[in-house]
Amino acid sequence: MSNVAIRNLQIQLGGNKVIESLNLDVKAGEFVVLLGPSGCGKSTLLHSIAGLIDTTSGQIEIGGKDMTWADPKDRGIALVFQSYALYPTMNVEANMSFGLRINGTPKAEIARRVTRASDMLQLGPLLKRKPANLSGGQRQRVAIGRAIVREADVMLFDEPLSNLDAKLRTELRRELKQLHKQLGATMIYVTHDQVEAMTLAQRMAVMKGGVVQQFDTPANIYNEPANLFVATFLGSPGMNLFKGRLEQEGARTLFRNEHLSVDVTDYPFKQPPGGKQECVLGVRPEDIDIGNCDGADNAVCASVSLVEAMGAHRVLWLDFHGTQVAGIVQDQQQIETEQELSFSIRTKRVSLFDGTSEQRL
Amino acid sequence: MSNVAIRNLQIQLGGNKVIESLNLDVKAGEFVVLLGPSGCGKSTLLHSIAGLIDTTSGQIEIGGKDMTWADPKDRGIALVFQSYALYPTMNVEANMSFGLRINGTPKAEIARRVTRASDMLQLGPLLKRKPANLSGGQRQRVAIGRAIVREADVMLFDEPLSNLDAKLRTELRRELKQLHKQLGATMIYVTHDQVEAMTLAQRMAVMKGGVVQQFDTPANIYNEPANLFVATFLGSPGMNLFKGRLEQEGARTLFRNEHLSVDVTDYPFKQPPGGKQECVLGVRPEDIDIGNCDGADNAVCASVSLVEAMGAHRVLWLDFHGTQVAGIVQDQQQIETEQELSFSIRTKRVSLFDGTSEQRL
Amino acid sequence: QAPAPLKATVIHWWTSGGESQAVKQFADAYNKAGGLWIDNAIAGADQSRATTINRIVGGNAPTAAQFNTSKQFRDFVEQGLLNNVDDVAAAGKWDQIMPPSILAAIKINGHFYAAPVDIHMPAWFFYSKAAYKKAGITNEPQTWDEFLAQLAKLKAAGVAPLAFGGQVWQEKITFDAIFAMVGGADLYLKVYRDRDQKAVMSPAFKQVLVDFKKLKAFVDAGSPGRNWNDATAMVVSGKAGVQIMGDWAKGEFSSAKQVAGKDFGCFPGFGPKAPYIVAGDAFVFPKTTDANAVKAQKLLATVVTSPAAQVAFNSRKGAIPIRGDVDESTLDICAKQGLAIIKDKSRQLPNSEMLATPDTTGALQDVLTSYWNKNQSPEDAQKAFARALKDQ
Amino acid sequence: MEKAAGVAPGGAANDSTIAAQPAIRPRRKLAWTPARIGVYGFLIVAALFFLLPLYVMLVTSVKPMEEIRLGTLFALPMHATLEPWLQAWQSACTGLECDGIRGGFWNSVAIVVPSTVLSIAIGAVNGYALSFWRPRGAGLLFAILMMGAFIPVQVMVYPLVRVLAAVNLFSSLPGIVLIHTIFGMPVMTLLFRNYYAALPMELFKAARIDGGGFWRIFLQLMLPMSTPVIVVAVIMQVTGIWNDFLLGLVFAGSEHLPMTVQLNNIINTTTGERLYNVNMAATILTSLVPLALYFISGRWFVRGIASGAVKG
Amino acid sequence: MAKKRQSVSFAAYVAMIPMALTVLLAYLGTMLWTARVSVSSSRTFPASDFVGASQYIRLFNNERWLLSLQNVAVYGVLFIAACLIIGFLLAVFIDQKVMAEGALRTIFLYPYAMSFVATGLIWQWILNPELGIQEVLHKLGFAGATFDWIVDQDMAIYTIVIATVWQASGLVMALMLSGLRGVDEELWKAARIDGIPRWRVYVSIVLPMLGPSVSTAFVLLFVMVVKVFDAVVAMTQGGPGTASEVPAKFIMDYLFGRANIGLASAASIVLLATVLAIVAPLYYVRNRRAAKGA
Ligand SMILES: Nc1ncnc2c1ncn2[C@@H]1O[C@H](COP(=O)(O)OP(=O)(O)OP(=O)(O)O)[C@@H](O)[C@H]1O
Ligand SMILES: Nc1ncnc2c1ncn2[C@@H]1O[C@H](COP(=O)(O)OP(=O)(O)OP(=O)(O)O)[C@@H](O)[C@H]1O
Ligand SMILES: [Mg+2]
Ligand SMILES: [Mg+2]
Repeated sequence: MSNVAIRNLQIQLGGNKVIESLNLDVKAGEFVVLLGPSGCGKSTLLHSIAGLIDTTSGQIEIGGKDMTWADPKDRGIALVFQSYALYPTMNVEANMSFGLRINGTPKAEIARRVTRASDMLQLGPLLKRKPANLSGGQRQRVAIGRAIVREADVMLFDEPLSNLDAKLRTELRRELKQLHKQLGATMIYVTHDQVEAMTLAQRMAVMKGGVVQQFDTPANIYNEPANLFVATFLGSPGMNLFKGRLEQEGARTLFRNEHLSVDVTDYPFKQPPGGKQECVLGVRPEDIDIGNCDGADNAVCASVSLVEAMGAHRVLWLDFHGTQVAGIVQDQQQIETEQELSFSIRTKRVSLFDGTSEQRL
Repeated sequence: MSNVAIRNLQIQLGGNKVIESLNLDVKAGEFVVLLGPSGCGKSTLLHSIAGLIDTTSGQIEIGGKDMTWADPKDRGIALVFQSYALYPTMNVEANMSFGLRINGTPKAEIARRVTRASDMLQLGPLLKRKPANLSGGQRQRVAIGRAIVREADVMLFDEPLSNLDAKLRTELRRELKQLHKQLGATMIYVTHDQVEAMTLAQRMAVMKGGVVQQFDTPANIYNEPANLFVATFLGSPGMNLFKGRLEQEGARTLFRNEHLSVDVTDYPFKQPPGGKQECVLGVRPEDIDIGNCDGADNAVCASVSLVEAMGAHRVLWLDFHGTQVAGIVQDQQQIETEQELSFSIRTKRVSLFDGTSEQRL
Repeated sequence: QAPAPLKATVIHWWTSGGESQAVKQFADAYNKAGGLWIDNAIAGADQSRATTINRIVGGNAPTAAQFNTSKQFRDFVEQGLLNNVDDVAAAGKWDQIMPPSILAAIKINGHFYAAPVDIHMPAWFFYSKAAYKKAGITNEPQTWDEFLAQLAKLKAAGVAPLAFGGQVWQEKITFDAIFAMVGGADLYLKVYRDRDQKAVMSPAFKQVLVDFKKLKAFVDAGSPGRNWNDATAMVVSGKAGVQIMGDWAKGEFSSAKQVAGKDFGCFPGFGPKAPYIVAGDAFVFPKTTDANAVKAQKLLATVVTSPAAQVAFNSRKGAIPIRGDVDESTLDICAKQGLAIIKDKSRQLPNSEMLATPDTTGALQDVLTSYWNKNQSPEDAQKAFARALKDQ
Repeated sequence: MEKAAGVAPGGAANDSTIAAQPAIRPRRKLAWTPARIGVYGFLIVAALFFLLPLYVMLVTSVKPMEEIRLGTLFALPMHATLEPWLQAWQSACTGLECDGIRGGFWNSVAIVVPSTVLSIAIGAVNGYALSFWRPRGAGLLFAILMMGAFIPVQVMVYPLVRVLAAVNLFSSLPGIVLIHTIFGMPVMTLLFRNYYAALPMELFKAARIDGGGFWRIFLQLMLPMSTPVIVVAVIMQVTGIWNDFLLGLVFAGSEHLPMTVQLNNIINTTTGERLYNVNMAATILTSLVPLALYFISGRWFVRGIASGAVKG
Repeated sequence: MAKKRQSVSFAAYVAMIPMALTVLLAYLGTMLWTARVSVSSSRTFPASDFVGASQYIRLFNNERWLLSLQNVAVYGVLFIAACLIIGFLLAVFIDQKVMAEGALRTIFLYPYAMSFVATGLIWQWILNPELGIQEVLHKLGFAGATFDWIVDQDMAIYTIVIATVWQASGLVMALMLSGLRGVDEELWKAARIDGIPRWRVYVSIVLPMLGPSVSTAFVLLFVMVVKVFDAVVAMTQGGPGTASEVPAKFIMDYLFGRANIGLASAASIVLLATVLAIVAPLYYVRNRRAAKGA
């Protein structure tokens, strides 16, 4: 078990500043998920932790020791490459056991670990195949297998399940969680799958442009995004945003724009709001109650522009004065586009952001 | 616009029968999603449609013409490779425009298409970069770009969005749908993302082991899976299954096992059920109503074994006499593991499968 | 128990069939005399000499190594890398029996540093009797002009008059032959030995150059780059009339089963007083302090210069012995002729390599090949020739 | 290698498909399209050009000398004879000995095998280190090494003789092996360095993470991926060393003289008569070993050695 | 730029020892030795005196040397270009899954296996106007046909090009083939989908990917150019006259036959400097580009 501490990391690749003064403190044994838009520097970060990229400045500490310039093999890490990087001349089994054989792990132990990994990853029948003869998902699983057999102190996963089907992904998610518990290893995990992120992460770091935007538990990030970017990045569909102003009406604080007025008196402002502040109101789709347009309290009407069936639920897109507002309906009630529906905002769970700095208020 | 018809396709790779007598009829202009577990032959199928793999037997018809042995370039197709297969020595722009330049598309037209694709894929600032200097997701987008600029009659996508973040993925999903409408091209799309599958597909083919299990609209497949495999493969979490027997009680037909008894009289049996037939009852998690364990009608009690927060909703796993039953709760009510809860099955939307053939009854 | 035989490692470049036969005579004679000949044949004179140098430098010197009777081994002597064979020379009375030009080459600062083994005449005229007959020529030419006339006749008869190999060294041989014949021995020595600039710039020398270039008219188009063997083959097959080449060319004739005097003829020059250019091979003996090796060197020097070995060797090699006191019955008629001529000291003429350093010889070759092949005036060639001689 | 016909659709089932639908013509790799005819056309023309000198050599080698003197280069022999071949192999004189070229055969083998192995091994290690590890100063060393490739070998011989004599390796088998390794190093290093530069860097990174040290990664990962370039390296080194006679002559010592010294003695006389037919036969005979190597090397020119390794 | 770099395995340094020793002792040592000899009056053996630049002055007063440099420049450009093009074409055509690939490969490669002493003679014969192709053409009735480059002052160097290209392009083919075979099959598929004609794929995709192989081949051929000797000696002996003289032959002549290693060393140094002057900018540009790309 090793902690991973990154201080003021800066990395340049081919002249681009990819990571800029990044700080991240991963506790020993923690499961941290990195989340961020494509190209924001997640892989770069993992590679620099692994020691595969020279850092421009800053410091990387693993297990309490400064490892900024240490050799990859001395860092006690395992890494699943986003691009797999399988050894093309070795079969699946050899790919997985290569590292162990190098480290002189006893044969029996190697066999045990490889069997376990291949069972977990359902690679059993493919052990003798070369990577070129595998499907994309199978290759990805070999890449995972190669990392997990190492049972390293720090395991780095770069989008390890992206090419697997949902069912297998769910299973592996659970297996990985299991593995984490069993090994007690520190895990840093890049994924674009928010379900994966939510279910696996003890803490989650949301990155953008090489900078960590928020580093907190999944629930906190989901419920209290630190800024507009995080708010819109998470959730599917993302938060509904309404531009407006904060207004004081006696003891009440109201969010207002031409079409909406929401009472945010109970909102846990970090600083007491000043007068007439420009701000953005964020509401998760599931915090929007959809009803019939019959003029209930706090509800406004809008016409349905799109209905997306998602299996378990449906996403409704309402056209509210030109803004698309997403809501979620669970029931099976017939909904047509163009139909007028009402929606109301559950004020308890809204987020408010500063209109200019875009930071959470 | 071309239809794609596949008849009795059989493909062997390296001695393995990867695809066995597969039939698929994709109408001109249709958007079909291929879904299936890792290694089931989806990529192989796409490659054989594209003419990159020699078929062992069978026939492939595109646009009404037999194209089984035609050259890829004569098939009017575009393909996004699962492994991207970008031209490593060309920059992003050249990667996208190369095919067009070769085919003598006018310069202005090339510029138009490339600009459009790079806008859509947010590749604008990267046009002059070589693939080696791109992140995984950026490479994937280049691969998509290369395919869509071709504006082919048939477009094949092999897990095109797997390495993109949720937000971008949602945007691109919409853009692709747009593109589909605009070009009227036939699209065959492999994905593991069920949301993607559900939202994009006009029809969906679920494959397993090189064989199409069901080919129907997403709603039909979700609601009326043709067999146990499809039932469990789709949905996240998958359908809850209960083994039991069908019993006739007067006019009523009951599903029974030791712990459960469900009235399935209204179930639209394909053939009237015989007596005491072994069968499996399938219930989607969202069709399980969770309540407090207070002995309501039709409800049974079970203890919570796991709660998974998914952001918008939570998945509850109930331990029901050794079987894990998944249910979904929307509200914010506090739920602890080990807590006893009741669940009831909405009988209207269950599925029943034969106990041995595993086919839908 | 008999003493172990004296081992002698000998580097030489006699590798063709005829040469092998010849060198075998030496080896046999040496072995019979109580030695053990260890053969190190390395084709190509340059290659062979380079190997000798490297073996000496590497501390693995051969007992003896072949060199041309020339200035090639001067540097060795200056570096003190050679043993002399003064005792052998004294015992064998080399001073008296060997031609002076040869002596001049091997005797440096009063010491004998090489044992000469043969005398080659590099500028024989070989002609095809068949071709001569075809052209209606019956006699060997007695003057340069007659020779030119014969060439013209040959040309008229449809044969290639002069079988010529257009390689620098062959051009040089041909030039030297013409030089000796047309310019005369005095001019030849003044130019080559004394490096007399005035002689080079003289009209006589210019005439030599002009005459040399006259041959160009009698050379076929395919001559540039041609190997001497291919040129000889033209004479053998009667396609060409004459070749100016060293006496080793006889090997080609004899391997084609042609007999001197019958199928082909040979003459060393025009007329009875024509100079006879002398060249040859010699063994040098790299420095060693190993007494046995020194003994072997002396034995070898004695054996290879002995009359019997000389005749045995040279009759196979096609050259003439370095001494006149031998039984010449086994020599061919060209060699007999040569042996007879060489007894007349006035006709002997050392070849240019005995007189000039290899560097100078090379520079002269460059000048001549330029003159022969390019459209250069004789005056320019003359100047270049003078410069090449002065530079060294 | 030639698996063109290998993937033919199997058996009767396929035949019936064809019978039922005559319109479908299964694509054959060997179909005679105009493009393929062009390919073969080019190859045949090129092959003829390449073979012309060999034809002359072969014809010459079976002609008696009298015919060769006629200068009818391209004519078939009137009286073909294998005598020159026999002579070249077993009775041509190479000095005092008249045993043909066969004498040095095993010497050549004894020089070629270790020299090839050693020079390729060192070249591969150098190339690998230069491509992936880039130790400090290695770039400069490599640059000097490459400059060294441009010095004529002959110029280097003299100083090297002194060096080898100083370490007591002059005129010995290890000495000549060392010399071949030294002279092979620039090109071998370059060859491997550039080959490794084209492999995906990610593989190396993955192996580093797996804890692979310098040698482990080289032996277990890089070497197995190097077969095509090793074939090229073997072709170059075996040919070069097999055909070398200068270095063998100088450094091998008289006990280990390679076959080519014999060959050279046969074909490269200064003033001795030349038996062209024997020369040609001897040349061809000597080159048989590299030729055989060329022929069988094809199976290691494998396709897509790194395929399936990385995505992207 | 990184100030520090990741530590490099100790083994990597150990592995460089043979190369370092070779470079220092064999190559650098030789170069320095040669430089030293070039400023001495050495003849057969190296001398320890110092004569300044006199060997260089003599060298640059030597027409033959200047001509050699000129010749080798012409020769080099043609030879390298022809070998690269022919070698690449052969590799490409052989890569078309042709029948008898092994035999064809051997045919294109065999000249490389044969001593130029013999094959050069054959070329000399074939090109000789009295024996070879021209003669055959005449006999076939093309009386006016001339192909006498080898005896032509102005054309002789081109015959060297022909024969050496014949000898070396097979090796380039093998080199290219090994590179070609390394190209991922998926790329071919992508190109087929894009409807790119095969030849175009080779030119636009495969060839750029073969960059490292091409540069290997280039250096290899460049080395051959600088060292070209055998072919000239066997075919023209530098003739007619000095029309096909090359620097290596010049050096060899002075090294051995003319026993003037001082001048030969000076020539070697000049040759090396010339090469450096040509290669250094190329190397610099390539490195710059590589650094940018990394
Ligand atoms: N060259 C090959 N030789 C042998 N078997 C192969 C080869 N290529 C693929 N296979 C096998 O064929 C099956 C189908 O492969 P395919 O790539 O079509 O799967 P897929 O459905 O695309 O899977 P994924 O979702 O993982 O990409 C796999 O089980 C794979 O192992
Ligand atoms: N070698 C390189 N040279 C220059 N820029 C690079 C290089 N490698 C990556 N980049 C850039 O650095 C940024 C971060 O890349 P990185 O691979 O870390 O992204 P990522 O967060 O992993 O994205 P993805 O989710 O798409 O994999 C990207 O914008 C990419 O274009
Ligand atoms: Mg990434
Ligand atoms: Mg796939």
